Amino acid sequence: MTTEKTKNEPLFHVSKRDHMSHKNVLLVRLAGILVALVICGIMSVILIHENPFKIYATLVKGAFIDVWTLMKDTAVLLMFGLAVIPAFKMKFWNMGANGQVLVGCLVAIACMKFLTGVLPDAVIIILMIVTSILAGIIWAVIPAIFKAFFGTNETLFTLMMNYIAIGIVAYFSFAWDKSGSGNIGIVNLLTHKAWFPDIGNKYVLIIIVALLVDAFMFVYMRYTKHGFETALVGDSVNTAKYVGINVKKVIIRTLVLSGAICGIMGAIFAGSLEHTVNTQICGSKGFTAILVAWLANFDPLIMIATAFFVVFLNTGAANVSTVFQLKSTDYANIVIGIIFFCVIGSEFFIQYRIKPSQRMKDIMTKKNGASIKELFFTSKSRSAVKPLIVILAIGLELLIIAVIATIVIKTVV
Amino acid sequence: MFSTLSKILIDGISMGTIFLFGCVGEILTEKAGNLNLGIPGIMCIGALGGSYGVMLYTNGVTDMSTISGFWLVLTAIFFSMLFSAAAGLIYAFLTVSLKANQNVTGLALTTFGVGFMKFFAKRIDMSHFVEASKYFKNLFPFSSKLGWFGEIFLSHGVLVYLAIAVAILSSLLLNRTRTGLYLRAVGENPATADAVGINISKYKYGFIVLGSAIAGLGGLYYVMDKTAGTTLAEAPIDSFGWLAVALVIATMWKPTVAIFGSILFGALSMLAIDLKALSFSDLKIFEMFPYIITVLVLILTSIFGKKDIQPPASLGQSYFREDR
Amino acid sequence: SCGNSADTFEPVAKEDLKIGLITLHDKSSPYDKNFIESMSRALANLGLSESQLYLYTGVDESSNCYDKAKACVNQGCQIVFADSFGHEDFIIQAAQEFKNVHFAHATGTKAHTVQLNNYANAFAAIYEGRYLAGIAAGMKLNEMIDNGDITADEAVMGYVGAFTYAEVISGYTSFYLGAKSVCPSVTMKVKFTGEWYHFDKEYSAAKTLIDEGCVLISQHADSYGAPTACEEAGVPNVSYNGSTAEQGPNTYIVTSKIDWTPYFEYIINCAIEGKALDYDWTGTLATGSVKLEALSDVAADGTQAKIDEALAKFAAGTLHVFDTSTFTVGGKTLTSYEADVDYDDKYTADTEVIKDGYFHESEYRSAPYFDIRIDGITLLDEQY
Amino acid sequence: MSKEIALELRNITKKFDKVTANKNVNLVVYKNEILSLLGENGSGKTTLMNIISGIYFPDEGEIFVYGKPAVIASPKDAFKYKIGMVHQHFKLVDTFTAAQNIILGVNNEKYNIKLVNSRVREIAEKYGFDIDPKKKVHDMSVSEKQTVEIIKVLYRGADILILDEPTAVLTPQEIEKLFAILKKMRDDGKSIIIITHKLNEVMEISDRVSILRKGEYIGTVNTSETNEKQLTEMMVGKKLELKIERAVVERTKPLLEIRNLSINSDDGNPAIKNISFYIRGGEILGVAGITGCGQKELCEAIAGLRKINSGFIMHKGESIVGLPPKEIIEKGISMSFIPEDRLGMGLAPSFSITDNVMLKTYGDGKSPFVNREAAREKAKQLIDKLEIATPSTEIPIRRLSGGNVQKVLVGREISSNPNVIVTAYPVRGLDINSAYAIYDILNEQKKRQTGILFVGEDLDVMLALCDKIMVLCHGEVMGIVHASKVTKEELGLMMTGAMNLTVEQKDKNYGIAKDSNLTDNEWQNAADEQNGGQNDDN
Ligand SMILES: Nc1ncnc2c1ncn2[C@@H]1O[C@H](COP(=O)(O)OP(=O)(O)OP(=O)(O)O)[C@@H](O)[C@H]1O
Ligand SMILES: Nc1ncnc2c1ncn2[C@@H]1O[C@H](COP(=O)(O)OP(=O)(O)OP(=O)(O)O)[C@@H](O)[C@H]1O
Ligand SMILES: [Mg+2]
Ligand SMILES: [Mg+2]
Repeated sequence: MTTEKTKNEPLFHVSKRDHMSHKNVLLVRLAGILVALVICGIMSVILIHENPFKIYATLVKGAFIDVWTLMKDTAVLLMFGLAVIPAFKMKFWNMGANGQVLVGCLVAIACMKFLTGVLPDAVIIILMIVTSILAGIIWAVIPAIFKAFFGTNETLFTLMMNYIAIGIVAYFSFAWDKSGSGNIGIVNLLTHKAWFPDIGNKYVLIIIVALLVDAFMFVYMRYTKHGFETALVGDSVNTAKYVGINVKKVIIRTLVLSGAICGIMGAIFAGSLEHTVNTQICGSKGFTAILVAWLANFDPLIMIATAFFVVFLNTGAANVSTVFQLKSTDYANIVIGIIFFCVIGSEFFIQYRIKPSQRMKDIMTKKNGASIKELFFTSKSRSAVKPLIVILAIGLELLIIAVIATIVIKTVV
Repeated sequence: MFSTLSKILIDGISMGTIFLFGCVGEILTEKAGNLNLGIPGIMCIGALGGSYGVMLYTNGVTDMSTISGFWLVLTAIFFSMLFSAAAGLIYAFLTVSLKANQNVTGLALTTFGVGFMKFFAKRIDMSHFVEASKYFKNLFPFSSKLGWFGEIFLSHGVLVYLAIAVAILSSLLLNRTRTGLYLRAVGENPATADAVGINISKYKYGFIVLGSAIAGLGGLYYVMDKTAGTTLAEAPIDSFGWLAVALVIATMWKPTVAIFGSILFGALSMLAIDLKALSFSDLKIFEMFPYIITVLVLILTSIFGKKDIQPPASLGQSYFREDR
Repeated sequence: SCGNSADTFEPVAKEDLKIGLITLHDKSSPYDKNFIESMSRALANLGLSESQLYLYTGVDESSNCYDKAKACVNQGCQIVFADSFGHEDFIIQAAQEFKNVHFAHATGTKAHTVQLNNYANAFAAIYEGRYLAGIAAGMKLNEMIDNGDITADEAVMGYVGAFTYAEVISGYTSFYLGAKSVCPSVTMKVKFTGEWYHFDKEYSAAKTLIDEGCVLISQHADSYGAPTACEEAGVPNVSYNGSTAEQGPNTYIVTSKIDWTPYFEYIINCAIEGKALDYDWTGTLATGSVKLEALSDVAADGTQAKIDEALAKFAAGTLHVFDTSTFTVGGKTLTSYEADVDYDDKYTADTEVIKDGYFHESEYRSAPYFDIRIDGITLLDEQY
Repeated sequence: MSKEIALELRNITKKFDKVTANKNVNLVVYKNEILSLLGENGSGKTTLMNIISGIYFPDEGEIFVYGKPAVIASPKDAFKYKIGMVHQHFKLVDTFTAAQNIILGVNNEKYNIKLVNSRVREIAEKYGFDIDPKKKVHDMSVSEKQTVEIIKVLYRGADILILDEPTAVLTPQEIEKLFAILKKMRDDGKSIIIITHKLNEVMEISDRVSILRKGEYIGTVNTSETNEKQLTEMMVGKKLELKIERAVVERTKPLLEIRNLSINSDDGNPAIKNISFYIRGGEILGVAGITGCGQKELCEAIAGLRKINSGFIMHKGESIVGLPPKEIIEKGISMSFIPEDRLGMGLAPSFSITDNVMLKTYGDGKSPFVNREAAREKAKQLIDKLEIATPSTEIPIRRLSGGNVQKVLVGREISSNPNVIVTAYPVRGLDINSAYAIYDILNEQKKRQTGILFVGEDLDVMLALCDKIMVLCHGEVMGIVHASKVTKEELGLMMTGAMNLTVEQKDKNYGIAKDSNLTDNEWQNAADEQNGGQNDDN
């Protein structure tokens, strides 16, 4: 009877963890990255026909070709991430950082383009910053208002706002360009008028600003009343209302903050990094920032590390494609995708505990009439191991179908 | 005037089909409670898969007129679905088995999928694609004899009609069958579905993978039909993918409504070029319309919406039985 | 011959030379493919290895371009070349910073204005190639008229243009003048897409033109949209930048294109010698930079002869594409025109370019500046 | 033994991370019997039942169904053994109809909703349920939902039925009906396990009672051979004073006066219709009524969470209508509403106990920063005083058991020294020990001359604890009576609307305090102002 019971027992028990020490969390994440690196290594070897260590060495070397660029890119991504963090803490899925930065940059460039010579540079610079922040705020607050008052789905609203912002920038690219090429070009290319002053070099400003905003956000989220309210709204809207928090106000206020950070980023793009605006300057940073923020568990301090990690990979992988003549930058996206999959997957082992059951232990030690075969040939549900087996089986099946189909088609045709 | 109108409609249907595949795929996925923001990436992978299928089938063929169009199209569909299903499987594994955050997983999958398509597109031999595309286009050659009706409704390729059929079948599946009922229960309230013995993982896996496979066909359609086999690596399929995601909302999770919604979106994205006498800057305003419409639908449904047109209640949340 | 020699540049040994190439997309875009392949040929011709090339693809028109230029410099490149119009300003920024590295840019307009010793523009007189392609188009129209397919008045060509700036206007006007040189009754309609690469818009624009009665189509845009539409409608097509015979087996006539190999060889040689580049370099038929590919079977009989005739006149210097006697503007012959050649924020016209009875295209700078609307060409999008 | 064993558990152990929810639990259920499962909050009742129904898998132990060993790894397995469970929190799909919910997971017959509709009617007829199979769940009342749950189990032909706190949300009349049905089912050959905290119900319905304490199995007794006192002792492990004392306190002028108040519910129907009452300091005014007759809306309106249609809410003579919740809290009006899921209003599930304790006070002072130190101290005090079982002040509150979560909430509310306490279901689902702790706290507050509005469910408790009881029926006041002068039966009659004192005693000027804070003139002015304000809007 005992055997009957244990025989049908699932092989693993999955349960939620209360807590995992920081050291272990780090270890699990590193393990995830390691798995990803192995997968990427195998893939790279197949594609590039090179020693994987050489590939990784190229990657690391490539990332450090220019340390300032690396730091600048990290700072920029960090700014995007900092803009989404407070909203995400509030469970407001702000996918619209790109759009918010873009409109900010647009108005700052407008100031630069049309006021140069009309006003003193210092005044223009101040105007650029102020208007950019305002524009970023407006762009963030529109979805926030509808979310606050009507519960409009913000994920899609902010997503759409990106494309509307892109449309507006495209509109002005043509409206302001007299040559007909749809390209505003660098404003004040030769005179450098109304450009933000360089502190050392043109990357120092954004790095300092990003660090300041990061520190501010850390304190804001953790120690201020506003941060407390933001987190509370994220955790339970009902409770927030009940303790007298004006939830609408908090939603709007938090998005004002997000929008303001985006606005600052936009002003820096306009005044310090790009000196122009077009539909490409944000790339997919708004989305990458979401991944980065999530990886950091929405902690501004940890996000410095995760942002650096992603930028490092991106730059390094781009170098791999240059050095090994892959003639395509998309290699970087594949590598980053795989690494994200593995790290996202490893999160499971942080959140949940997987214990082998008694039966599993029996199988491993060959006790109680257990045998290895049971791993595969028992009809009963295997709540934990089953998905893995299913995945493997489906993967294998797909592979076999693909191979057979390939052979069949090749012979038939 | 009429010719402009019919051109707008034809453009609407032919552009809309790519959105329709993506949209129906996403609806099925969302009905299982999973918001898959990886759909843009999956559509890219579907495009690559279909191209791979076409390449395999036409590999070494010298005279393209001798091949069987039926099997060519079927092979392409098969591989397109195979690849995108595999991509969907990655998403399903992470979000269902490993209970990962759906937004994050989806975005990562989109990054991956776009890179995957563009990278491997260069390894696809596209030399027979243009000829192969003829088998995808113009399912009813007699359509040109039927005047405006034929031109608007019958001049399209096989995948266009497949998309509409898939949308209708999905609607029937969701509303008329036991499977559909269970699926909706899983998406609405997984704890309830679980407690009555519905295998949550099975449904989630099944419909994420099926939805992905359907969405992938959108990519295939764009490459082999819409652009006649001339575009792969440069195809902006991911941006169509985002429109497909928007369309899900705009059509309020109803596959049959999506048929019309997709035509509207398609028409809007081409309206600027179909209408004459617009400046470039005006043109850009027109291109914002689909997004503005989605925003408006979002706003209006949220203000006036009934319970039945809200997103599935558990959308975006992962399910763990021992959670509470 | 390289430009004014300057001591800022050290001569380099051939083996030590490193070249950075920055492209907007990668090989899957015909435009960038042309550059990448030309560079490979140049390297091979000069006996350099591929490993001396630092290729950055997919570099968008933002400070990313500056960053990549900087990365090239950091890795020891002596030459950095960028291929997209929108890269120019960022390359200029890099040139301002790294004085002893050569920066070169295709299609740009600002080098002779900013006058940096290490920054240069280059283009080719592709209007000559377009003119030749226009002859092939005109001959095809003549054939249709002779066959009775159309009347002389119905000899309307369509043109899908990307943008409304000089490069495109110069291109379609030269194409039109080429056709007109053999088929006097020809007229042309132009539709713009506002994109460099957009299959659906180009396809749709071509279809619109066909619906508007155009019996032959050409384009200045990068996707296969227009050729595909032509093939489906059975309308002859003249291509640009690369053969589209594959996309239009029954309709493709010919294509003109730029071969960048000569320019790349030029800049590599200059770098080896340690000499500065010319501010502007314009490739021509003579330098082998402008090419017309072989005619397809679709081309009308006698086309090749007409083209050879024109080629000979070009070689002799007796034929000028923008000969003011061949076109009118508002019914009048042009005698004077101020073009915007020098760069400034307001794009003010600054240089008289009509002399000796023709418009001197690509002489005062490499990038085209012909932006005149001539009679016989209708823009469908009247806004421009 | 003559009776057949339907279900037997042996040595069941289940751990959640560090918490051992069940430890070596044994349980036997016979055919044709109703077994009550009794235990304090967090003693592991729900966990044990979830193990039987396949939601959880035990770490150790065996299950036997009709004598045969059974492995129940999923709810599906449970159905195979004909075990069905009605969960503490209903498991229904809101957007589905009753029939659609019932057929969920039933695979052994053709999918045909019409057939299901008629079969559901059949079952309903057999046991005396009242149900419309085509009604959507989101339009149903709580008892209707519960009916659906029970039919769902019966539809599958379950022989062993588990009901987890089914009476917590029902009215006395509904409970009576439910019990009648359960008895019928028992006589029909089924085995039933029922969880309830109400001892009178245990005594009434069950044949035997099994008791759990802190996850361990204590024992089983025959209902006929035991009494409430013994059960309580088994449950809590020590003797308990069962009597609730009603403190006699000097009462003050009315603190809260409510006149002609009308409120709408979420769906726009009137929830409260023109009611008037007042609360004095030093008195507990009970509110009795069937669930859903406006209690929630009333509480929310007082707390400023819900708009009112018309009427007055005067606190110490000043109107609080339209004030934001924050200002109402600052006036010393505390509201604690314990919803069915206990976590819904008033607590942030993933916040620590500390952060939850300072939810209402974090904003005090001018500093832009929160003061966690003070809150942590307060949290520690609460944990000591209310015997909250928790490893530390910093763990997320959702990790606590239901009862402990509730103690944090009530404790926090009371520690804010309010002058009016509005509390709804403060002992919902609490074990007796904890419930008494809460009654004591309320009485203490009353002695401090706080005015208390107590929305309750257990009439016995209300009769013992409250000074007066206001009975609501469909949003109308049926009467306001002194608890010492009324009987349970009378209250029941009023709750169902069968008796209406306001009509019988028309002359008594219902709900108007003799010593109002405002003069008649002032009331009149306030009314004019309200009307004037409305006119301005137009
Ligand atoms: N899913 C879970 N994860 C973690 N701990 C849990 C879970 N479910 C229950 N527990 C813990 O197990 C213990 C028993 O909880 P259970 O819900 O079974 O008690 P109960 O007797 O039903 O209490 P109540 O009368 O309050 O409903 C509690 O300490 C609780 O915190
Ligand atoms: N708190 C109350 N809110 C509303 N109406 C009440 C309240 N208390 C008593 N009443 C009503 O007033 C009537 C007065 O009855 P009674 O004199 O017995 O009360 P009371 O004890 O004098 O009240 P009070 O608390 O005003 O002194 C009651 O029958 C009841 O209808
Ligand atoms: Mg000028
Ligand atoms: Mg319980």
